[in-house]
Amino acid sequence: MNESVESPELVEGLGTGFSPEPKDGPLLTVTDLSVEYDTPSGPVTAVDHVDLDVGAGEFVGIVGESGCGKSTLLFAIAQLLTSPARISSGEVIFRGQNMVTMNEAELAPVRWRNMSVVMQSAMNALNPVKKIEAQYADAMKAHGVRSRSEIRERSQAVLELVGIDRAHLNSYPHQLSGGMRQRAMIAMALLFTPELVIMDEPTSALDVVAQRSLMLQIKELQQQLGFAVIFVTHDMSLVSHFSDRLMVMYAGKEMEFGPTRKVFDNPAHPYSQGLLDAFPSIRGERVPLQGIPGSPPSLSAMPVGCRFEPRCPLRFDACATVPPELYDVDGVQARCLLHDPAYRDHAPVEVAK
Amino acid sequence: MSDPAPLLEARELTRVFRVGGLRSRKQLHAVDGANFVINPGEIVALVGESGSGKSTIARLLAQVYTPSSGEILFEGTPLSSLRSRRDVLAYRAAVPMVFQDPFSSLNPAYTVVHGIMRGLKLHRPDIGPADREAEARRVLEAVGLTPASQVVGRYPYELSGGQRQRIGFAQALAYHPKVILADEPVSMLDISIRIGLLNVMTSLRDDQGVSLLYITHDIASARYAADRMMVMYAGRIVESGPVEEVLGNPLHPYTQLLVAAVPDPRAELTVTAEMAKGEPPKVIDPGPGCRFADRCPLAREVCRTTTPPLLELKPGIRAACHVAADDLGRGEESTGGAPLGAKLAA
Amino acid sequence: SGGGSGNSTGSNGSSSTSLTIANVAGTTWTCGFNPFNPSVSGLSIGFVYEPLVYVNPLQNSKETPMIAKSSQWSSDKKTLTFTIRDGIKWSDGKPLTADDVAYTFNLLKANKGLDLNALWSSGLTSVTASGDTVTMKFSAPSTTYYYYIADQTPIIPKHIWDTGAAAKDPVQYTDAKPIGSGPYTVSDCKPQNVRYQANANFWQKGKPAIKTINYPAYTDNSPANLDLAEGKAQWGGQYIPNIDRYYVNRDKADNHYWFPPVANVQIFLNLKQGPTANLAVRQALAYAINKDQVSKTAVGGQLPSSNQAGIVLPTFKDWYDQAAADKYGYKQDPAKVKQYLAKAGYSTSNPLKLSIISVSGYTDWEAELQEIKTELAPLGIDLTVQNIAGQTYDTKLYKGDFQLAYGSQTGGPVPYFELRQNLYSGNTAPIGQNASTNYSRYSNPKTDALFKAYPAADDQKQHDIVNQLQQVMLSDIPTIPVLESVSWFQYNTKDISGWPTAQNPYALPAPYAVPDNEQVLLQLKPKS
Amino acid sequence: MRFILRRLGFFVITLWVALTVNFFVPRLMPGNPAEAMMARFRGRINPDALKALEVAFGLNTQKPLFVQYLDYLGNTLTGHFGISLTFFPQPVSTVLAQALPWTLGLVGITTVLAFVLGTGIGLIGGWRRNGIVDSVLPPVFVITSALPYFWVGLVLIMVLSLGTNGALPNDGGYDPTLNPGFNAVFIWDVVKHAILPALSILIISIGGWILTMRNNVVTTLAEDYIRMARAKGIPNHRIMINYAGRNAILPNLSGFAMSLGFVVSGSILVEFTFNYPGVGYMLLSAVNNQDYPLMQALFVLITVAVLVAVLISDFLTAWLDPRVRTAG
Amino acid sequence: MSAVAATVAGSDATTRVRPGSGVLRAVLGNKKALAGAIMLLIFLVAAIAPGLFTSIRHPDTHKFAQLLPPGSGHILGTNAFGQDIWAQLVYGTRQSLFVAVVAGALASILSIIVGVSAAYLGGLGDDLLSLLTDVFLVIPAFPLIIVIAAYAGGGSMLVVIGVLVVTGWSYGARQLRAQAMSLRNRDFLESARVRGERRSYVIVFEILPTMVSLIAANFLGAALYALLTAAGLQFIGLGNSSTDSWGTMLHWAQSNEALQTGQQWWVIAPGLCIALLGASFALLNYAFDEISNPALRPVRRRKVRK
Ligand SMILES: Nc1ncnc2c1ncn2[C@@H]1O[C@H](COP(=O)(O)OP(=O)(O)OP(=O)(O)O)[C@@H](O)[C@H]1O
Ligand SMILES: Nc1ncnc2c1ncn2[C@@H]1O[C@H](COP(=O)(O)OP(=O)(O)OP(=O)(O)O)[C@@H](O)[C@H]1O
Ligand SMILES: [Mg+2]
Ligand SMILES: [Mg+2]
Repeated sequence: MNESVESPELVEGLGTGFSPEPKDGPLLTVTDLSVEYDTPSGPVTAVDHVDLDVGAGEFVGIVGESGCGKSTLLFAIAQLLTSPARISSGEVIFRGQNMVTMNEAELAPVRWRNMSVVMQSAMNALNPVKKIEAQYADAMKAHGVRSRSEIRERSQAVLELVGIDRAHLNSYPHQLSGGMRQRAMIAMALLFTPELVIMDEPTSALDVVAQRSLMLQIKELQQQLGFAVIFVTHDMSLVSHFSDRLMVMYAGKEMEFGPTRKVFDNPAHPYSQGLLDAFPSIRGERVPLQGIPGSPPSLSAMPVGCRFEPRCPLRFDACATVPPELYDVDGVQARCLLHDPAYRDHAPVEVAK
Repeated sequence: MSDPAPLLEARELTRVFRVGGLRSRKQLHAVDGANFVINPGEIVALVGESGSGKSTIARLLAQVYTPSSGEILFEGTPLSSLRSRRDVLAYRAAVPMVFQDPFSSLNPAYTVVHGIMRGLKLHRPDIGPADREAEARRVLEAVGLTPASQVVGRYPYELSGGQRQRIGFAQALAYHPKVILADEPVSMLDISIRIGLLNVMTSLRDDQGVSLLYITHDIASARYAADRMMVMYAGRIVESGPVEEVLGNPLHPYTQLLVAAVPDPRAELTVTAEMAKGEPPKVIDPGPGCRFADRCPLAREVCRTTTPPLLELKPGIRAACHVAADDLGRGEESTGGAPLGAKLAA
Repeated sequence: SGGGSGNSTGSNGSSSTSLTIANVAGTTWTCGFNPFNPSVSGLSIGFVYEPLVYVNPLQNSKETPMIAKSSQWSSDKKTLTFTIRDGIKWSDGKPLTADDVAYTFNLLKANKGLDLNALWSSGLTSVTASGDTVTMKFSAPSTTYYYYIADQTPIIPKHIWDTGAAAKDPVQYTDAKPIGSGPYTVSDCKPQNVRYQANANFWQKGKPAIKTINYPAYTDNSPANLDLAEGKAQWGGQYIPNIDRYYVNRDKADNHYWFPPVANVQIFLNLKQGPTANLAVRQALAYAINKDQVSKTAVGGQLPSSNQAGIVLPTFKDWYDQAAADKYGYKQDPAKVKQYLAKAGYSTSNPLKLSIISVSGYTDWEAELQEIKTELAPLGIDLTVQNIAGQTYDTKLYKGDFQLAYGSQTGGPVPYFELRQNLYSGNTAPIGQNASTNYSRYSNPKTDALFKAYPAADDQKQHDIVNQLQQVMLSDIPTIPVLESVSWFQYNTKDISGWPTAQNPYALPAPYAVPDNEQVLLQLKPKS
Repeated sequence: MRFILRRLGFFVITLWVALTVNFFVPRLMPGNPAEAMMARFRGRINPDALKALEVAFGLNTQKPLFVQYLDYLGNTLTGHFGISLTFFPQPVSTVLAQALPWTLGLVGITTVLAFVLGTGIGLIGGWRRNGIVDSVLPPVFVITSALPYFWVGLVLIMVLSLGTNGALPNDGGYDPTLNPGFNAVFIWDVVKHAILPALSILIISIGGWILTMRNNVVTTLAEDYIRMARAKGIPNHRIMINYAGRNAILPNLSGFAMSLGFVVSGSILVEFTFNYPGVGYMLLSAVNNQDYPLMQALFVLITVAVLVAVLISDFLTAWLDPRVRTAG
Repeated sequence: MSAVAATVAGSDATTRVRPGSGVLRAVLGNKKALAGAIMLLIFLVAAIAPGLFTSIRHPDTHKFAQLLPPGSGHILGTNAFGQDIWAQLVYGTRQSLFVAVVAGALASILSIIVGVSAAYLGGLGDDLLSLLTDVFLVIPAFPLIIVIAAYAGGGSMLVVIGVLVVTGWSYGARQLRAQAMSLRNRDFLESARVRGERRSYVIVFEILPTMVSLIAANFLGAALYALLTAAGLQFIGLGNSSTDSWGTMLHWAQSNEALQTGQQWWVIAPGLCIALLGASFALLNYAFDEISNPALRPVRRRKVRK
């Protein structure tokens, strides 16, 4: 509450003012978070007991196939779920407060000032009938910034930060190109230099070149301003170079979570391995690749054991019945029975390493 | 070209759209003077940024659009001379198209096999009505929709984007085609199943000699599946040649940019400079000159005044770039794009 | 609801000197009072303008001298002389003279658009004033025109009408501030209401007793009905469905009605073409309709049934030839219908199919025709009712483009007028051309001769002629009178007395009956 | 600018079509204006007098149809609709001027009221989806908006006028014995007379607004920018009005003009039921009196009124929705 | 024109339910629609077999004592003409329903023809047809109908249906065009053409089936419009007053001061029937709205953890 009266950081200070102080514990801790959707045929669990932590200034990537619950997880963290979705268990501790139990009034000051969101499609996330500036102003006014000149200055500063001419403050969203809209969204997320920016596939609507350039820009801003990022995508290669840690989701569950390089170099879960194998490269030798046969299970008919079991090349009997837990494998968390000491002997050599 | 009779050939293929209001004279040059061939049994990848005209080329070949000028020849016959319904149907059977957007390319009012069954009825008179369903199952399984019996009776909204996309592909397979025009056939597929469909494409080529025009954003998958590659920028083909050559040694600055932008988890991040800012290309009433000139770090005066022709700069490799043409002279030394890439990175 | 303030002080009877008239006009007022404009003449004649002589159709044309204190026909019935009353003043104080009277008639001559009764085209040749007399000359015996001249022509002041806008175009003259000799002047006019004030200069001393009149513009029956029922308006002139339940029962002591019949609502039968050209068909029809039943179900008995002779009863009972009517004995008779239909070649296998036109929006007519249709059906006559727009209806009626047509005539102070409208060949025209009133297109030289003889005939002779005309109606059936149209009249006796009644039928009682309304207005008195 | 020209062009074309229809309908039907005149005075006027009248009022012209058409267009555009037969010899334009204020007052205010109220209720209903407002109102208003206008009027008369012994008047625009003017008595009388007709229009037309607004809001709420607004920490009530309401109202705004045609239709019946001295009522009395000049002029007037409303709401939409401006 | 297009926002959402059984299931699964369907069914039965509801065969001509109160052997009493009000009501169903359905169907067909061909033709043809549609949409229909009916002499049902169709098609055409336009950009039509289908096949078998729910919604809307407008016309006396229909009953009731003379049922009953039939159309329409715009479907309520 008292945050709302504190005056926002000066624009000039954007680059330097913030230094990620590792307070007591990480910036964000998600424990045991589950989200259910009420459907006509009963509730389905889209996010199933997920644990996640993000340190200050950290870049965490979340990858997974379409429909595995990435967006749902993000919205659950930011308390933006709407009916028919609801959080059925778990907590989200952000800056020491459990967001799940906070009401709208308590959430309001935290939102945007401390935690902002960039959505998948900027076309839909920007209000089509308001000028960019008005949309920025809305956010600032909601947090007590009243002065017109300050609003204007700040808007211009963030817009220029992402490399868009300040003249575009007066544009409507439809007058901007896709890339510009996406940048304008990112700029809006930086209005208060929050500690955490949540990004839901912010680049997937762009083509490769624009995607690359935007990724670089995000990374640059993050390093410059020091905010933490949760970055969701279904394109593993996109985050490969940018994220510090990577979480792989499958069918509502986290399958693997660990430092990005480790996951790439040494995937601990057969699903991560499969994903990596499915990426052709533009360099090196052309080798025939094999995808993962089959398709993800439907939310309403989840396998009882490991959710990846029906498609897993390394499955064994117990996989169908025993739900695996998260096992620590060399600093990486992996949800695979192969890493359970009880089933270690089933492990083929290549995977166990 | 070595082959005397290419399967499909485009000559100065151009398509402009009138945009704006009723009396507007603005013209959008979606495809401008494209020349290319597709030979039997090869996969040609067509890459380029969004809006560069890739789909328009496919649609021109599929006769969804009529060319504004230029000509398309099928096995040496101009398409404009196809008159009778029989000839037209024969062409339709030989050159099916897979549409880009699987959400809109299946009729929501029918089960997903509707298109396949209609296609069989129109193009495969050899298959009687009784056997059509069996044939439909066969092609569905061929694209990895197993078991087909689970898919046959479903409506499009009951399937995921990836499944629908494969239905579209199965439809094309059903006709015994000679060339499949595949417009981003894997864009909606999840990474884990994408490669499977690419493998279907390559085996079609290898086992049945079917050619493909493979349109994609995904350069890596183009390299994985295709034999040759064409790069488009703002309605023009700016580079074409064997896939490995084009990717390993891009001649056109845009191709270089494209290649550099492709993320690769297995490789180190090489290019860190801020790339390719600036405006999207002008395709509405473009003037003369290279359309990439505004974004090109190497642009010269000539680039802004003269449209570079698509020249064969190396054997089998053509590029439309004044700078590259100058660098290579008219000689055939393969100095490659290294100096260009270095300049770009700076 | 919007009503008058007639008895706002009703409890304290002595001061209730205002009257509210409820008479649906269908439109709001235009605040024009030109007495020669048929749309608005009802607002000025009788109130502001007066006739020479009042002729009462309900009392055998009994005359009440008004502006003229007497009148005289020459023996050849070609010259008519009026003696104008002395001491009449226009409401602006100027005296009314014989000159004004002559001016009025000569104005009609100069402006055909004003001569609504076609006086100048039917034999009037000159009108001159000298002293206090006005002399009118006709080319032929013209006693039948007396009604139109004496009763139906309002007298206007020369000094107003021969100057200004009136002189320029009397047809389109609005006459917003009418100056007349009648008992009232217009004190205030709004589209929603006309207010009249007693004329201080009126020639009958002490009259009128009612000093203020409100005449609201009712555009629809229902509000007018309601105001009448609630006593907000005291003088009504319209059809109130279920009048006993709706009107009388609300105030049994003071709400009354009386509907003296004036003319016939009849079925015109096309004599020139179609099945009705055949007399047997017409006879079958005449025996097929149960007129009493029509009266009862369609209009709750408020309109009495007619007789085939066409004599409106009891109004003209002196003229009715009971013996002749009995001889024919027209009343519903299925056996006779069958017989005449057979004679005309119709049977159950070849039923008679007829269609009748009527005006859409005339709900009483619609209801009557529904009943007639219902009655004819079991008798093997299939009647199709076509309710069509008035304009189309008229075109068809005038041009003879119908099989049957439901309609009415205007009538007059004696049966002669309606019979002439129906039967005189001068009033008809060949099919395809406009007939003025004889829509059935009856034409018979013998009948025509009767009409020609009538004006010059004496009283006895005139009765003779009307008897013979009744014979024509009975035997040739050119039209079938179904119901008698009446002068609609509802009145409230709570605060006002002096209303005309069946016992004292001193004038047609409807507020829209001009100039009869003047007679009523002069008789009304506040109850004290 | 282009947008404005486009809309104006549409306005002109529609008006022209309406005028043309209006011109040809009577001419395709049997009879002619002179006969209409005759019909008006049937039985009260002799044929010679009639001929004279026809001449006096120029009803007997024998000009070629096309010339008549041009004359007609010219006259209409200059407001010369001829002479009313009902209110003979007043010009139609005078008659119209009398009726117009009543309709503008009654229908205008009621329609705006219905729009504002309905949109407000719809906004709340859609916002609190499945709340009390939302679960009760839609089904109720689905039914009320299918009711016949005149019948609602009749029932209201029965319950609120006859049932209360005339506490609320059920006919006319004001008590004719009052003197019109800007005084409290008269104005109160006018308001009293307007309550029941206004209520009828309100009851029927509000449902449409509630339902469409609610549906628009529900659709809008699914948009990402609403979620975004919440993420920005904008207070709920501001999101409801500034985001959900404002965006959802856009389709309704143009619907507003569209629906005017329907409301006008309904108001004709309401005016008829309540004998309200407005344009619609006048139209019906013109029909009953076969006053064709008046009838046609009224039709033109109503068309123009609706068109102007459409135009206004178009511009309003364009003003509020930048996408419309550029899409043209 | 774009402003107009905005009114049908949401209609371009993909038709998610397939024709035939899908529509039926959707109707059955929606309480409001089900209620509407049941009401409609009852009216249909009354229209087809009025004899099931009353023993009186010719309610117009079969006369009883006048002004009988309800009960007394007459469910709703008799009117001023001595007709049994209930019997008239039952027999009136047929014509009211007939006019609504026929005019609604014809108007829908016209909408489909104009709307779909405008979308399919594109270019100048589209511009002209759209303009025509907009013009008809904006011209106030009811006054026009009154003018036409007055000139045409009212009466004939043919004229009434004619004007209802002429004035009632435009709204639907606009919606169908918008829907067809959104289909035009959908690849399945091009897919069909690339497959080698003929134009006629594409229109009839590819476009129309996808618009079933919108067409149905349109039909219901047009039928509702026809029902109310026809009743209005009859009420003011511009219909054929000698036929049995609810509007005509109201006309007679009104011209006989039914409300003031103790014959309330003469007014209430036919009005209520019009309202109920109208409501049944509107309720059914509700279901179709929800089908074509999935966002509107009701969601189950559940306690949300706070
Ligand atoms: N309103 C809803 N009702 C029922 N299920 C829903 C609803 N919204 C989403 N889901 C389901 O929840 C699961 C997770 O959805 P979510 O949008 O989080 O996936 P995602 O990983 O973000 O996918 P994408 O990569 O396509 O954005 C999906 O299987 C989806 O079908
Ligand atoms: N029917 C059309 N009318 C007008 N413009 C069109 C039409 N079809 C395509 N265009 C325009 O032509 C250009 C090329 O479009 P095209 O669809 O061929 O691009 P693309 O390379 O396939 O892009 P993407 O990768 O996004 O699919 C674009 O600017 C597009 O807006
Ligand atoms: Mg998502
Ligand atoms: Mg494309």
